[in-house]
Formats: sequence, structure tokens, C-alpha cells
Amino acid sequence: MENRVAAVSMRGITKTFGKTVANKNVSIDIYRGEILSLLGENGSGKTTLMNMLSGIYLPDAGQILVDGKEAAIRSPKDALDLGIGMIHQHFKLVDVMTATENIVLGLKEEKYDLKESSRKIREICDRYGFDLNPEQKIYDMTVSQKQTVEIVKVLYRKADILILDEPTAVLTPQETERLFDVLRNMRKDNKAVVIITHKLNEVLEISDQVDILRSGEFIGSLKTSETNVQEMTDMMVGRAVELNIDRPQPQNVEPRLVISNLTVKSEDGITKLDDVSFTANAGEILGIAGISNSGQKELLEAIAGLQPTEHGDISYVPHDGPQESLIGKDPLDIQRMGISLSFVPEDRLGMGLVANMDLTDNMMLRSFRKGRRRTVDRATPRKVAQDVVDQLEVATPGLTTPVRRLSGGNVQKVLVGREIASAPSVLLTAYAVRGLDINSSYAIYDLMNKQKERGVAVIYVGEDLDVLLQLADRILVLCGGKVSGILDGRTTDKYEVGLLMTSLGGGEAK
Amino acid sequence: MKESGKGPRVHITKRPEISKAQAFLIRAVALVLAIVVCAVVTYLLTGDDPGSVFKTIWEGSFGSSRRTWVLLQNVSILLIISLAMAPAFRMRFWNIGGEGQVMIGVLATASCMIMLSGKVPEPALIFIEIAAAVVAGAIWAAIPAFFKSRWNTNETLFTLMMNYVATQLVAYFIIIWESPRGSGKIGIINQSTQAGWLPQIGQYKYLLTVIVAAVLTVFIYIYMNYGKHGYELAVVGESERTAKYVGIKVGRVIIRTMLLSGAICGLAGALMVAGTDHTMTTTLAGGRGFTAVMVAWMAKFNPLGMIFTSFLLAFLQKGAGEVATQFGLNQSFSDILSSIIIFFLIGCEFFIQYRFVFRKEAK
Amino acid sequence: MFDIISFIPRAVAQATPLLLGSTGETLTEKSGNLNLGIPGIMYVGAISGVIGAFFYEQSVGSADNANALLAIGIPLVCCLVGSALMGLLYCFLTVTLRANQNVTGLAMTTFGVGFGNFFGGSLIKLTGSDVPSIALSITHKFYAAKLPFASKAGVFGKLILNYGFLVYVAVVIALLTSWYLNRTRSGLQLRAVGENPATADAAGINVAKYKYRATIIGSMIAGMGGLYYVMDYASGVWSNDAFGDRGWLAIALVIFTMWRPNVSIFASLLFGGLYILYLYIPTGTNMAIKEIYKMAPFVVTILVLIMISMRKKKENQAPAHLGLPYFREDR
Amino acid sequence: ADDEAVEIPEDFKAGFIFLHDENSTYDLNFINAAKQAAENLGMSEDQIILKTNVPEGQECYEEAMDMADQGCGIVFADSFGHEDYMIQAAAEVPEVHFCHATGTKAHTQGLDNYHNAFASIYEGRFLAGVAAGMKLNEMIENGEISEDEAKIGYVGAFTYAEVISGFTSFFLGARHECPSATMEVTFTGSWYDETAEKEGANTLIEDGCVLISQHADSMGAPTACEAAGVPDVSYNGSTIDAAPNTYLISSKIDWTPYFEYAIKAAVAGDPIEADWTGTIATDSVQLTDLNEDVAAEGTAEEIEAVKAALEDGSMHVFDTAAFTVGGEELTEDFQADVDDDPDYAPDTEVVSDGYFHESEYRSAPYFGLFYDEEGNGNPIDGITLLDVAF
Ligand SMILES: Nc1ncnc2c1ncn2[C@@H]1O[C@H](COP(=O)(O)OP(=O)(O)OP(=O)(O)O)[C@@H](O)[C@H]1O
Ligand SMILES: Nc1ncnc2c1ncn2[C@@H]1O[C@H](COP(=O)(O)OP(=O)(O)OP(=O)(O)O)[C@@H](O)[C@H]1O
Ligand SMILES: [Mg+2]
Ligand SMILES: [Mg+2]
Repeated sequence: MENRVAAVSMRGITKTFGKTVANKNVSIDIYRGEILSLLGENGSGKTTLMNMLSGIYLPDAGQILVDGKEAAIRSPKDALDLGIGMIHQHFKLVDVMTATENIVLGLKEEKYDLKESSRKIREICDRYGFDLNPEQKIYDMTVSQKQTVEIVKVLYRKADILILDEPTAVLTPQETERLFDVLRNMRKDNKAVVIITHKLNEVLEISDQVDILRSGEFIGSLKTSETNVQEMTDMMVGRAVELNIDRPQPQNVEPRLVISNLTVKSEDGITKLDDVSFTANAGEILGIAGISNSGQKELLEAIAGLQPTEHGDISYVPHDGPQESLIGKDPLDIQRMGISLSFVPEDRLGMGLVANMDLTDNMMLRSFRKGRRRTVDRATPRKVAQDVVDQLEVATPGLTTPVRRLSGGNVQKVLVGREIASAPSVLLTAYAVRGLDINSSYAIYDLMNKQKERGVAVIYVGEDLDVLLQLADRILVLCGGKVSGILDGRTTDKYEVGLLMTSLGGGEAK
Repeated sequence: MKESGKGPRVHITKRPEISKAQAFLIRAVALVLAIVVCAVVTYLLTGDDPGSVFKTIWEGSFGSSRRTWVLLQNVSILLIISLAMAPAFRMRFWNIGGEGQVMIGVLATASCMIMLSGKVPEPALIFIEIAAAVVAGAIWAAIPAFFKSRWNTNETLFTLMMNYVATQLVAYFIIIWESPRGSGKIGIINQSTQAGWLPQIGQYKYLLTVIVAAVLTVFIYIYMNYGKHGYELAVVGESERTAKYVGIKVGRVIIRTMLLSGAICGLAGALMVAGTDHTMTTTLAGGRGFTAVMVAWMAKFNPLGMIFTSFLLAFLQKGAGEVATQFGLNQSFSDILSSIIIFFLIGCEFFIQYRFVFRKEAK
Repeated sequence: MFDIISFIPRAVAQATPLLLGSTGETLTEKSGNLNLGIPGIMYVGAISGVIGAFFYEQSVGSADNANALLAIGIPLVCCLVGSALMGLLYCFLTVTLRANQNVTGLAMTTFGVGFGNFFGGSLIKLTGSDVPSIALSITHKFYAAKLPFASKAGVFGKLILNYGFLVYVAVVIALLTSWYLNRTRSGLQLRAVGENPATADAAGINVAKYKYRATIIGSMIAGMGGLYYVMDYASGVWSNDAFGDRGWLAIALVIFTMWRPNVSIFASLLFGGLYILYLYIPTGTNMAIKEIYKMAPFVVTILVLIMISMRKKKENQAPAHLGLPYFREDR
Repeated sequence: ADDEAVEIPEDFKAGFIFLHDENSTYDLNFINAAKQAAENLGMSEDQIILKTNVPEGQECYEEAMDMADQGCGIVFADSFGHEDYMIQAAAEVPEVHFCHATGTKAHTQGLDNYHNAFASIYEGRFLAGVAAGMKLNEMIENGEISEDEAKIGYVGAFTYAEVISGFTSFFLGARHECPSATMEVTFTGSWYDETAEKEGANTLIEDGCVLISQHADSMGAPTACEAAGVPDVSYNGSTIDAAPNTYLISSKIDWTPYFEYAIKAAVAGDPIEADWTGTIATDSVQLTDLNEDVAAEGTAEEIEAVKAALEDGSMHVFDTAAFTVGGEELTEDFQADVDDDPDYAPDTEVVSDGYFHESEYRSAPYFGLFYDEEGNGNPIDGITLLDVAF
């Protein structure tokens, strides 16, 4: 092992963006026949480091050796020529093109023959068990199908150094399992694989080696077989972290939102929610489970007033007073009704925040209407922003930094921080910890619990069943837009939830 | 190539935020370079000594108090139209229909002056004509906005086409009101009665326009930077989904903003017809609807910056016109000079945002 | 009196500059560059051709010494070089320096029209002619040369065969561009650059190279529209501003055709027809109505624009990254 | 004021305002005249200020005033739309003369320092018409066309009196030679629109017109004629460069005599006529070179003969015996609209001594269309206005 030549050696890599030092003198080795996990908190520079390998960024200093030889990676093309393929955190796909067209993009060795390429793609899919229609347009695909295209793209190119940046963030457990099988096969083929993920159980499951970054610096390397979640976390964060979610007993439980017989159709007429009924209680976390695209998004958006409903009712029940229907109300109407409803959407930068605005102006999104004056008040949001930064430990150069510059985890903290700052009575969250490092994730769980204790009705849509089972008081399972069951979070188990997610569990909710 | 084993010696990367002073310096250097290039071009094309050419440019604008006032008037009108462009552009609504919106304002004002002259008292006429221009401009701008908000109809092309439609409408009414018959001209409207003419402040013919421009500058500055509307339109510009998410009615904001843009353009039209020109021709806007886009952009939609950029372009236009007169050059020369300056000013933004990194060796 | 057989060839003459302009702009826009400088580029293409033709005619003196290859080649090459330089300037500013495309384009239009008129004016001074225009009748003959039997070959000859060569070049370029965009790998990659440069970049496509290439070639194609106008349609006579606002109509055509040069062959014919339709509509001495008829191409564009936007179809939309700068390290 | 002895003092300045620059046919004619007049009067370059591209708006007033500021004793403007602004300036600066070409208001305005000028270009067009008529005769003789096919096409800009007077006089000149000649007229609605003029000419040619003339500024019509091989009478200058095989002749106004006259009068302190009309006799109306390759034999001689007759008054362009309107001759009680007023009311009797007195009651032409009860404007018999119906 000592004599092995690393497939890739990165030596003394430094990269800065403006004032941010994303990588500082980082050196790592990637070996063939191994799966390397790159671990680090949000913003620790993992993506940046890998982007330099794939030619997206150029290092300010340092060198890269491929198979022992110094390599100049000036562009993604150079990287591809060296056999380095990367699946990016944000998909790199052209929406209006088919899978095949996306896959052959940039190739020039072979004859341009889309039919022939589609055939080859089918072959690859058959071999690895992917379900993909090469002629399908990307805009018609689900996230996991897009993910598949990305993977096939790399396989098609016969890349032998493969980088996956948070590939499992949007996959179901089953899909993740399939992906891991593929990766294991590749390891068998003596390929070098780097995987970035925040899910430590996955790290333990799939990788051979773990490299850890903190604040852009290389912290250390561990053998997966010799480490555990606690150690990795502590190294990432730089101090001991407590890793369990507590679940306080709900207090003063009373109905806050009553959903009855709700049906929602998408623009093209597909039924997304089918006769959904449930009640969300104040002082309780209602977890929502379901494989992706089972209607979670539509459910939350319907409650938030962003999604027209077909029929059924959504009613808000105040602590003292008659219940009011939210049907046909948009977010502004809801706000005007005096209901403080907060919503952390799935798409943070595209929906929850304005990427190009700074922290203060993003805080203002919720509050700018306050007051009768025609001008906005920036002083209060500035204070809120400062509080969020302080309390949630947001890593940012300052309050005037556009949020687009922050790393994923910090973006999420800003968003959640803002939504909580308005002292909501209902808090809707969609995949609140997606892409977040473990430390931030726990910070978010903590915030959820605090809200629950404040008497907020929290609806938590999640994908990690372990977390749901530890966090939620009740779990509503969606399957194909229908409620397949509502379970008690304290008594149910993963098996039962999993079963309801994939079938209607033999009947209506218990 | 790959065997060389090194990355490129130099590459481009984003700059850290640089100070206002530094950014200003970069722009100043670009402006100086642009002037040098203009001087060289002038010399090559005319053989005239650039020094005397610049002296002429200066005199063309400041040679007499009349010229200075005319320049101020030109700057003001251009500035007003540019101010109209700014909110829409901040909203990422690519309105290149300023020309048409001004022309419709011109048409509305002229028609009031022609049709209501002698029929209503003077102050009422002035009020009606200005209101008509403002409303007409607003409606004209709101038409593409409506379709944009409803069906996401491409506004660049829509507003561009609306320019031609407006111009043809003006052409139509010029012939309806032409005098004498068949001439295709309407001459000065109400030359004898001066009905509907905006009052002159003291002895200064153009002071009114300058004051309106100043007031509007302040208004738009506050509107965009401190106003709730300004904030809303910025959010809409950045992300419609975010806007919807916080309950901003996107369609309404788009239409409202364009109503404002169009209203200001219409007002500019009214100022021209009722304030200074007192006539209506198809070329009254004179391409200022397009120039205004560049003015607004070069100033990054900052109304205070637009004072400078509109001054720069109006100054050049006027000065280069004087050069054409003095040196017997054709008028297109001024277009060449102003575009060279624009090229430099928009090109230099690069050096404000990016810098070159020279590769260091790793130890 | 309205005679479609005689109307169509005249619509074709109006259509050709529009077709070349829109084809050039379509190719450019497919790379994500919204070049509003096309109107200016068409002027520059025209005046560059005129300058070439002028000096060629000066050097040969009389029609007898003229050589078909040079008479066509010199103006053509000058036109292509002039327009290519404009394309290069646009790319340098927007791709390399990442300047805003709208402003750059508008400034280039100001520049191009000014450039054309300035040099046009200077040449006119050189000729010292009575009526301020440059008449390039020697080279014009070659540009306008038609098949000798075309006008005698009946309706078919009149409608299809009776044009100068640039008309056919325009159609062929439009077809080739369509083929290039839809049927070749390079075309696929170009479209990817316009749709999503980050993706194209990550796939190893040289984004800047594609943008430069498509924009410069697109500018050259558009420039030929100006060349056709002056050397063929206007009988080799350059007058300032004569080309008018056709460049803007060409840009309108791009959206009108939903980025399809092959569709533009017919659409430009429609626009060309609309452009001169008012001359055929009976108005008598009512000159006012004539001004209303002149709106036709613009109103039709607006109506079609609205219709297209109502029938939302992903494939009919502009390239997703149109008008936006790309910097690899941005996020 | 035709005193040759007037010396122009060195500090006297004259200003000239032009709508476009020398790339416009119309303005070039004025610019050349301005330079020529200055040269003839021995004025140095510093003594004349030429300002091009002055729009028909406030800018015109500003330029006129700026020229007065710069010490100009006289200011000229060349475009019809400049008139009101010149009047505005004239009212403010009584010590400076403001002269406006093609305008109509000086005779009713009552300002001593505001003047209009024009020339009897209808005479020039009549002579150009003679050349056209002879060409038609030649075609008839050669058997190229029959007598009935002697149809002329005319591309006009606007339905403006100047244009109507122009095409009528041209037609009368042609008919003077070729009695069977008829004419079709189309209007473009613009003084300069290359495409519209070219397509207008094409339409006329397709419609069977065998000779074309124009009153609009671009090269559209001449080049359309050259392409179609149809003889063309152009305007404002020779177009022989672009149309060597079809250009026949052209007529134009030379403004030099007026500029000289007005400057000399201003210097001498003599009054300037409110309405000055140049004529063939003052050399204000000129024909450009006749293209011998195209013209019928004997054209030059015939033109000379007719010109002599016009000059000595033995012949009149608008001889009421030479044309009819709706089948009837014009009579002495015919009134034309000479004074500008919004309702176009005819106000002046203009027919006497057997002819229509064009450009005598004011310098700008007023021979217009003849309006019937329904308000339709009709030309004289023999001329058809196109585009009235398919
Ligand atoms: N293109 C860019 N422009 C400016 N700053 C950047 C850019 N890319 C990354 N950064 C900054 O560099 C730091 C490292 O970011 P990077 O994306 O590499 O983190 P990461 O480890 O991948 O985080 P995450 O787990 O959230 O994906 C962050 O502070 C981020 O804000
Ligand atoms: N925009 C364009 N318009 C017309 N022809 C083009 C255009 N872009 C490329 N071509 C032609 O298509 C062919 C194939 O292009 P291709 O991109 O494969 O070339 P390349 O030089 O290998 O490019 P790259 O290295 O960027 O992949 C080449 O002959 C090229 O000249
Ligand atoms: Mg990352
Ligand atoms: Mg009258």
C-alpha cells in the first residue's frame, strides 16, 4: 500500500473567492480501487476542492498529480481527458434536451449518431439496473432520473476517477442503495471514487477512507473501518458534539390546522394530493414521510397559499376564536388574516431567498410590508439578521454579503432563522436539513423542538426515517398523494413507516 | 500541452469587494482611455488636432449661457427617460420601448393642445394635457407588461415593436392635423395663443425641465432604494418564485412598475411638446429611448449615477455636433465617439469585478 | 391590380436582408448571446462591401476590365471582414469582459449605423456626385446577375429563378444553419452553450470558443444582409440611412420563427411582403391611412408574439441562458 | 438691391441651418449654394456658419438664436418644418434677418425681418417634361409603344401643393410635346424613403408606365428605372452615375442667387422681400445635364425654344387653355388657398390673363388638387392618382 501510486494527488491547494478562503493548503490522495469519503461541515470547501479537480475552478496555488504526473487542469475538458468525471451538487443538465443528447454532450471521439448512442446508453442502464429512457427530455424527469442521467454520463465516458458531490441528498433509500451497488462495482473495476455526503451512516456503509476538511483546511484522514460517527463528527466540527435528538413531551396540545379531503392537481391535470385529511396540532411536530414526489411539496404549498386546490378544506384554528378557511388565500391574504405561518421551502435560493440580495434584505422579505409608510424599514431586519447570524452561527463575511455566496448549510440557516424570527404559529418545513452537515442538522432539529415547545404547530417533511422517528410526535405517511397512515412517532418503527410509504398499507389511517 | 504539467500562469477570478473609491478610479481611467482613443480616431479620420477638437466639443456645450441651458435641457430630458427605465430594468423587464412611450406622451399632449385649445381654461388645459400624457405613456408601457405578467410574453421584442406602432400613430395624427394641407407637418401648435404651453419660470426657458428632472431623480432614488415598491420589484426581478412565496403579486408589480416607467416617459413627452418644442414630429424622441437604456445601465440603475452618465452622453452629442459643424464632418461622427466611450465604460466593469491571478508555486 | 406574381419577387427582395439578418441572429442567440447590435452590424457589412467595391471600381475604371470573381469577391470579403470584426468586438465585450449584452448591443447599433453613415458620407464626398450617393454600377451588375433565361421561363422562372445569387445564398445559409443546429454534434453543443453554459462547460465544451464562433459567423451572415441590400437591391447605390430599421425586424423575426432559420425563409417572405404592403393598399390621397398600414409588420409581430407565449412550449422558448454572462467560477 | 457694388464687411456673418447634412440630396443642394454664395460674395470661411442636422423643433430656434448670439446678421433655414421656429426667433431678435426657404407664412406674418423664398421650379419641371414628351414621341415613332401607351409614372412624396404643382407642370410639359400622354402618380408619404420610392416606381412600371419621374429625394426611383430599362427624369441633380442608361434630365433649384440677394440686402440695410421667387431668369431654376444617349433627337433645341418662350412671357406653364379639371377649364374666379389657415379655405383669385399665377401671391407653390364636394382631391385631367382603388 505504501508503494501505491495515487490516482490523484492534490498538493498544497489554495483557493480563495474574494475574501473567502475556501481551501487552504489542502493535500489529499485518491487511490484506485477505493472509495474515498470527503467530509466536512457546510462551507468547509469540499465542493471547491473537487471542482478544481474537475476543472471548474483553477487553484490559486498548489499542484495536482494524476497517476504521479503533474497535470494541468485548465478546464473541464482537460479533466475529462484525464478520465476525471464529476457529478455536481447541482445537476449539470440541459433541460430542453434528451438524456442521450445530454450524455453525448462534449464527446467528440465517436461518430455523431444519437440512435447508436441511445443504444449504448440502454446497454449501460441494463448492466447497472438503471431505469432510464434515453429519449426523454430532462424537464420531464424526476430528480432521481436526472441523477441517473448524471451517473450514466460519467459511465458512458468511461471515467475512471469518479467524483460524486452529495449524490444521495435527493434519493430515496432504495435509490441510494442502487447507487451504492454501482459504486461498489466500480470499485471492483479498480476505479477511484470520491463521494461527498453529509450522511455519516452512508460514509460508514460505502467508503474505505475518510478525509476531513474544516474551514478549508485538511484536518485528517481516517480508515472507515476504524472510525465511528462520533469521531468523524468531532473532527469535522473541531470539538465534541452531542449526537442525539431529544423529543420533549408535547404540552398544551390543541388543533391548529385542520385539513379535510384536500385534493390538488398539477397544472397538467395530474392528481398530486388525493383526498388528504389530517390535523396538525400546536405544540407538536408532525412528521411527513413518503418517497419523493408523493405530494409533500404540494401539501405544504397548498397550506402556504401557493398552490391552487381542487376541493377540500384547509382551516386554521386559532387559540381563541373561530376557525378560518385558508382556501383561495394567497400568502399575503394569510398574512393579512393575522396568521403567522412560516414556510421553509425545499428550494432555498430559488424560492425561500433572493440569491443576489444580502442577509438584511433577505430578512426583510417577510417583514417589509409592516407599517403604513411607503418606505421600508431596514433597521429591524438588520437586527434580525445579526441575531440569526449570532444564534445559528452562520458563517458569513458580513450582513451585506449576498446569500448566494454562502455555502448550502449557511443558506439554510439564514432561511430557517428568518422563518422562525417571525414567531410563527405554524411552521412548515420541507427537507430542512437536506445538504446540511451533521452539526447544522442538529442545530435545526433543536430549533424545531424549541418551536414546538413554544406551542407552534410544526410540520416537518423529511427523508431520513431515522430522524423522523426520533423527532416527530406523529408521522403522516404519504403514498401517491394519499394518506396511507398516521402513526405515533414514539411507538412505530422504520419497517412500518417504510411499508406505508410504498403501499397504502392495507387501508386508511389508523 | 498537458505534459507541461502546470496550470496556466494567469487566470481570471472574482475580486473581493472593492472600495467605492477604487471602483471610481477604474471608471475614471476607462473614461480617460476612451477619450484618448476618441482623440486618436478623430485625428485619423480628420487629421485635425485633437486638442482643438476637444476645445470645440467643450464650446459646443458651454460656449454661451444659451448653449449651457440647452445642454441642461438635453441632459434633463435624457435623465428623465433614463429614470423611467431604471425600475423596469431592476425588475429584469427589458423595456426598450422608451421611445414609443415618450412618443405616445407626445401624441397625447399635442392632441390636447390642438383639440382643447380655447375650449377649456388655460390651467385646466395644462393639467389635462400633462395628465393625458402621463396616462397615455403609462398605458402604452402597461400593455407589454400585461402580456408579460399573464403569459410571459417576450417584452424586449414587444416593447421594441410598440415603438414603431407609436411612431406610426404619431405619423397618422400628424397628417390628420397637418398644416398646410399635404405638408405632413403640423408646425408650432397654438403659436399665437400659446394655449397649453407650459409656463416659463422667470426668464429661464428650460428651468422647469431641469427642476422636474431633479425632483424625479430624488423620487426614483428613494422609490428604488427605500420604497416598498422598489423592494418588491427588486425581489420580482431576482426571482419570481420567491416573490410569490412571500405573497408579492408578481403580475401586479410588473404592471405597476411599467405604469410608472411609462408615466415618466409620457411626462418627458409632455415636457417636450408643451414645454419646449411645441410641435409633434415622428423624430421628436430622437432615439433617446434607446440612449436612456445605456444611460441607466452605465450607472447601474443608480439615479444619482445617471445624472453623470446622462450628462456625459448629452454633452458628447452636443459637443460632437459642434465638431461636425466646425470641421465639416458628418453628424454620424458623434455616434462613433459616444459609442467608443460607452464601450470603454461598460468594458471597464470587468476590472471592477474580476482580477487576474498569477499562479504561485506550491511549496 | 394586385398581382401576386409580381408582388412575390418584390417581397423576396425585401425578405432577403431580413432572412440573412435573422439567420445570423438565430445562430448568435443559440450561443446565448443576445446581439442587439445586428442592425449596426448590417450597416457595417454593407458599408464595408461598398468600400471594397468602390476601390475595386476605381482600380478597374470601366466595366470592360471588371472580373466577375473579383467584383463579387472583393466586396464580399470586405463585408465579411467588417461584420466579423463587429462580432469580435461584441464577443470581446460580452464574453471576455462580461459586459451587459443589451447595452453592448445597443451601443454597437449606434456605432454601426454611425460608422456606415460616416464612411458612406466620406465616400460620397470623394465621388463629388450631384446627388449624394455612391453608385457602384459595375459591381452591382455582378451581384444582380440573373440566369439569362429566367425571366422567360414563365411564372416559375419569374418567381424562383429571377434573382441575384445572394438570394439563393441566403436560403442555403438558412437551411444549412438549421441543419447545423439540429443535426450536428457541434450544433448540439452550441445549443447546450446557449441553454446552460455551466453544463456545457462541465461537459468539456469550450464555451467561450463556441460563443465567439457562433457570434462572429452570425455577424458575418447578418452583414451579408446589408451587402445584399446595397449591392443588389439598391442597385449598388449607397445612400446614408437607406437601409432603415430592417435590422430590428430581423431580430423580431428570430423570435417570430422561434429560433428556426428554415422557418425564417417563409417568415421573412411574409415580413418582406408586409414591409411594402402599404404601397399596394388603396389609400388614394388619404396619406394618413397609409401611415396606419405601415404598422402592419410590427402589429403582426406583436400578435404572433402573444400567440406563441400563450401556447407555452418548452421547445419554443428562447435559449435559457440568453442574454446572461457566463463566468465559470460564479455560483 | 441687385447692386453689384455691395462690399461684405469682414465682420458680417451669415448663418445657415440645414435639416440634414450633405448626405441628403435636399440639403446638399442648399449647402453647395451657401458655399457658392459666400465665395461669390468674397466672404471668408469664418463668415459663414453651417449647422447641419437641425431637427424641425426647438433645436431650430436655439440654433437660430445661437447664430444671432454669434453675430450673424442673417440666418437661413432650409426645411419647411423650420418655419415656425424661425418666426419665433425673428420675433425676438428684430435686428437680424431670418430667411426661410419653402415657407408660406411671411406674407401674413407682418415681421420686417422674416422672409420666405422659393423658386419657380414648376418652370424647370415643365422643361424637363418637354424632354420627357419628346422621349415619348420617339418611342411612339420607333413603334415601341402606341400613342395610347404613352403613360408617364410619377413618384411623389406627399399630396402637398409643391408636389402637385411639380407633377402637374411636368405633365403639362410632356403633353406640350406628346398630346396623347397620360400620367399616373403614387405617393410615398415621405420625403426620403428609398424602398418606398423604388417600389413605387416598380409598381408604376408594372402598371405600364414607360417613363418615370419623381419628387422625392432618394435614389429609389432612378435605380428602379435603370434596372427596368425605363427612361427617368430625376430631381435635384443628375443621377447619371447610378443610371447611365436611363437617366434623361433633371431639374433643380439653385439657391445661390437668393442667398446672394438676401445677404447683400442685409448688408446694405435694404428691405428683403417677404416672398422672393427665383425664376429661370434669375438662374434660380436649372436643368442638369441632358443625357444625350437617352434623350430624343432635338431635345436640347426644343428645350431652349420653350425656355425662351417662358422667359419672354409668350408661354405660360399653367396656361388655362392647356388643361381641364373635370372636363372644364379654370376660370378667372378660381380661388386658391394661399394664406395658411387651418380649414384650408381658398382665399385668393389666382387665374387671370389666361393662366394660373403660380408663386406670385407667395413664393411657395399653391397649385394644389381640386377638391369636390365630398372632399376628394382630384388632379387635372389626364393625370390619375394611383392607390385610389385596386
Ligand atoms: N463561486 C464561489 N464564489 C464565491 N464564494 C464561493 C464560491 N464557491 C464557494 N465559495 C465559498 O467557499 C467556501 C467553500 O464552499 P464549498 O461550496 O466548497 O463548501 P462545501 O464544503 O462544498 O459546502 P456544502 O457542504 O454546503 O456543499 C464557502 O464559504 C463558500 O461560500
Ligand atoms: N457556429 C457555427 N456555425 C457554422 N459552423 C460551425 C459552427 N461551429 C462549428 N462549426 C463547424 O462545425 C464543425 C464541427 O465543430 P466542432 O465543435 O466539432 O469543432 P472543434 O474545433 O473540434 O470544436 P471544439 O474543440 O470546441 O469541440 C467544424 O468544422 C466547425 O467549423
Ligand atoms: Mg458542496
Ligand atoms: Mg387660406
